[in-house]
Amino acid sequence: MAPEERAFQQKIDADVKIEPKDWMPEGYRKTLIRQISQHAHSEIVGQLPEGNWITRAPTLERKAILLAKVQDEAGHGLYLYCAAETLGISRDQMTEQLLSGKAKYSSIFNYPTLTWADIGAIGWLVDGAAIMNQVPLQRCSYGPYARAMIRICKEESFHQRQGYDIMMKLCRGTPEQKEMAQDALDRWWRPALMMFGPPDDQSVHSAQSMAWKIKLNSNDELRQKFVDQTVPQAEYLGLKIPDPDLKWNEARGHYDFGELDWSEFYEVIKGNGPCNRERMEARRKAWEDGAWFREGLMAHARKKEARRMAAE
Amino acid sequence: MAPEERAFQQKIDADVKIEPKDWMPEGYRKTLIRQISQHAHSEIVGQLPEGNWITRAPTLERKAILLAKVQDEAGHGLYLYCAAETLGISRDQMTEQLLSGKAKYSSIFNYPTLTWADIGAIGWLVDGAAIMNQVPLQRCSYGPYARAMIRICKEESFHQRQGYDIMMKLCRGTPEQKEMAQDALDRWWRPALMMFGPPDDQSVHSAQSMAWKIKLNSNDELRQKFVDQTVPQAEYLGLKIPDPDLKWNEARGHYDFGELDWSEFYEVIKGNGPCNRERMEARRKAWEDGAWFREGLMAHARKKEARRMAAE
Amino acid sequence: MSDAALEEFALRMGDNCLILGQRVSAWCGYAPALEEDIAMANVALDLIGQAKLWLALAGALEGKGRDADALAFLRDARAFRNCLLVEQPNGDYGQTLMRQFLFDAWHVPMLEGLAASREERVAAIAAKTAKEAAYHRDRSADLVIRLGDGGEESRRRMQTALDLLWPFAGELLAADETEARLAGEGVIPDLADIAKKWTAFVEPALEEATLVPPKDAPVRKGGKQGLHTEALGYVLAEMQWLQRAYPGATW
Amino acid sequence: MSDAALEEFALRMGDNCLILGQRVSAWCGYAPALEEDIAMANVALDLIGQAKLWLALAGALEGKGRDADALAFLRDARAFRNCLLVEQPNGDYGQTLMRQFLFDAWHVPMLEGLAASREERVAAIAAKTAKEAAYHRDRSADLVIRLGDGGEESRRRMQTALDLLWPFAGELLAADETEARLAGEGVIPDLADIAKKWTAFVEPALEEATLVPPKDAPVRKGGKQGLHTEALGYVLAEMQWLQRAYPGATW
Repeated sequence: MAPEERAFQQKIDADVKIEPKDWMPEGYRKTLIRQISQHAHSEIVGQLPEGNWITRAPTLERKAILLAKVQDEAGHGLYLYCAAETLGISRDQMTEQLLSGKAKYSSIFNYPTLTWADIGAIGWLVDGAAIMNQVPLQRCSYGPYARAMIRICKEESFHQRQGYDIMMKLCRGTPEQKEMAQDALDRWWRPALMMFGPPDDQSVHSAQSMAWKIKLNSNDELRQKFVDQTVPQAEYLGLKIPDPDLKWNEARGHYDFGELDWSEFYEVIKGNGPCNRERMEARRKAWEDGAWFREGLMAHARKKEARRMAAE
Repeated sequence: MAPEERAFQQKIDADVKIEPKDWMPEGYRKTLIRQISQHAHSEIVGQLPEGNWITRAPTLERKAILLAKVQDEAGHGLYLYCAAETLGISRDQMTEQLLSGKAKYSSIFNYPTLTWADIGAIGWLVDGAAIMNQVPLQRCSYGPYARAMIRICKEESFHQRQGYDIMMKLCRGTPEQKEMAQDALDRWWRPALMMFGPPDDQSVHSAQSMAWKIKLNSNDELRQKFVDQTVPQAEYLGLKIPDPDLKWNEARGHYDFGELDWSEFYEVIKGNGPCNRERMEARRKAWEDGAWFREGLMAHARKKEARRMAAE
Repeated sequence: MSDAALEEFALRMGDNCLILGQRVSAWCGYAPALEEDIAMANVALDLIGQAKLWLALAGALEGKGRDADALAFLRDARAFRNCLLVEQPNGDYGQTLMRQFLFDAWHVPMLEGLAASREERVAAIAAKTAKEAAYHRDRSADLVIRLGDGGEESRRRMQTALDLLWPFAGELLAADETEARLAGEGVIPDLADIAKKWTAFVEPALEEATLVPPKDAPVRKGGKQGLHTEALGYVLAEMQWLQRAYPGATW
Repeated sequence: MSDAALEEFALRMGDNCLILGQRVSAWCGYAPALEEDIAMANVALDLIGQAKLWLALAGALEGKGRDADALAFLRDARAFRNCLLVEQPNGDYGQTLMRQFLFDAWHVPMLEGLAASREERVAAIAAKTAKEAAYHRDRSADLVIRLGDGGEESRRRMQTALDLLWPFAGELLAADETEARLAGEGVIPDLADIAKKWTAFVEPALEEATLVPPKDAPVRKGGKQGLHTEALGYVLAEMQWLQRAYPGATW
């Protein structure tokens, strides 16, 4: 290990944050760029499934809450792109990687929102799982990322409560509404558990990322934590978790739960999920349709600059 | 008058039909082209206000009836374009005149359909007025036009009954439905009366057209007939005609009715009606978006022809 | 024979016709030629007519007093059983034609097979509707061929349409448990057999159209089980609004 | 002061905000830049918030127990009182911005005038919302100027948007009987005065944007009296579907 690399690792071990101008190994930089931009892309694409219900929200209050939430997600995307930019990549480059399919985003957003209850389930389960993943990242070694996470986690926990509140209203509502809530849980439960990534024994990159403190817990550890937290919440709602193998294990002090079908996960990652094509098409269309707007603003800026120069 | 023109007029006076290959004065040809193509364009543009409710029709039966009606209108457009083509103008030329704004279509289609009752009102009043205009044209001097009219009138009277049936259902329905029916009558009554054209003393071209038997009744005469026919129908529905001056005139044996605001009529003709822009935009967009389709079919026909030639 | 399975099947047939009919009907007045306006209205009209027959049967089998209109206008998206293909947006006219072609190529052998159903009510509907379906199929195939083997732009558009819609065709061609059971009971034809007929019709037509199906495209499905794309909700909002806005009214 | 006139006016204010908010909210996730996604959500959010306040007032004045949600989700098109401008389709992003600009330029002086209303409830809503409206106005004007005086394509698009939307602005600026009466009673400002302020803001902005309003374009109006364009029905079908599909449910 070169001396600068040793010094770098010592800082990390001592919980000193790495800042943009500090020396860092190329692998650290690349891994972080991949991780942060993937996270940013997830916020951006994540606007779509929820945005799908903004125009159809059932009350003005719910419409406003959902609008604010989707707006927050765009905001998170913005912080995260900024954090990634400190590592030497531009937002346009990242956008291009997303649109070309080179960069990934969270697979969960490749599932459709079919009823209003899905908006509740996403807040409750998807934001819940996201927080579980993100809370430890507030202590991650890279300063800009850690700070972005602190801000994001605060808002996400708000979103989770709002999602749970939607579920609560449905579960205390008419039989049809309760059925809608159960149906949403049935569809989102497994994809939510998969948000923690493949089982530890199949997970790549993990050891190095842990040493670098840009990953702080194992996938299975976080998944277990999520299940333990969520099962009582479902019980409180009066909903049934769609897993026949789910039961409390007194000895472990945790819930046991059934095997997940990881082939589905890999199919979705490969691009064959229920909405991959629609999501990417929507983003590409937004980007292409907006080209004239971005170019128009740049043309104006150039004109203004030219006028300023001429006036000097 | 030249001998051929005299012979022409004698045929007309003797109720002998003029056929495409017969000699005819240029004015007769031009007037007919204008009148028939305007009628055809009206059928085409007329698809739009009613088409607006096909995807929102309240029952499968009503959806089917409305689809069939709009299909009939397209069919009428087709017969009429064919009739006009016998006078030496092509369908593409006529389409171009419509899209450039040079040719007119019936002003009535520049009013929006705002509720389902409008579909009833259009069938009852607009098709009713159209029939009133068209029935005499079955006897008009130009053969192809007269024959198209015979076919069209048969279908139109069917449409009128269906429209009246919609109104009947609404008037026998809930108070909200009845209110919807009255509202539609309130909005369509005056525009329907204007379908017969300006008052006789303001009407141009009439005398010559009457001599040529391509116009067989005066505007005011048909309008009066329409009012006399429609008032009892409205009474039967339990609806109130929105005209404080409307009353039975025992001496005349007709209904008296109030003055119409012809400035509105001329505004709509000028292009300033509630939907003129949308109607023309819709037609232009359909035409432009469909260019590749029409060109593709022609390209195929050329290829096929070339292959046939090569094989010979 | 299980009434529940048959009810489910009748819903699928009816919803396919209803949703495709609804999509197609949106072309009225907007098609690229007057003849196409007429043809599209005709397709929509026949499909809506068929939807009425199938949904009436489904309602009768359910036995809860729901008629075809109640099923069409008062169910939420998760209760719809149409395949994903028919709910896909109209796109350009090429996509509309390609969707129709892929559907019709299934619809015709399906109805022909159903005409021999042991279940009389099914056989009656199928016998009544097979001919009009064949007419539409011949028309959509003819247009796909002419536009594929047409000009450069029309070929490009038709190929794009095929790439887009091909993944949805598979759902029509593979039996789930319900369909396997009904096939076993002689109520519906074997879907494997329908798939063969579909391929035997589609392949040469595409070849003549100089169009190439995408390779290894994964099948997109779920509609038959009520797992739709996000497109369906919007179709229903528009279609059902009036019925729902005036509950209990007759029209 | 007539409660009916005030109720009517509150409906107009509320429906303008509601329908424009609904239109704008459809951009979420589809805007041409991330900053615009955020800004559009922000505009929509403020408008929906304002709609709640005005519609709640309208419902209270009506006195039949309808709250803001009942008014938003359970009225048919003919009962909506928004001006035609706000129901116009989003079009491209330039049309969305132009619609916003023409509306904001009216909304701000209107709210500023209403803040001085003799009717306390009106003054309170206006005072609470005028600042956010001014913020949105400055933003939409800034973008209209930059895109108008931008590149060739952006200028062309903004001019097209202006040509398209200009005829709808007049409806906002001319008082009908209801508004004339309320102005006479000191409840709302004189619309002739608002029109002057509108012009004083819009004209120099368009000039800076190098854009030219169409000449002699006839004013398109009717929305304030419930005579809408065909666009509104579709907006409502989508917006209201869920409420209507599950009558009486709480969410």
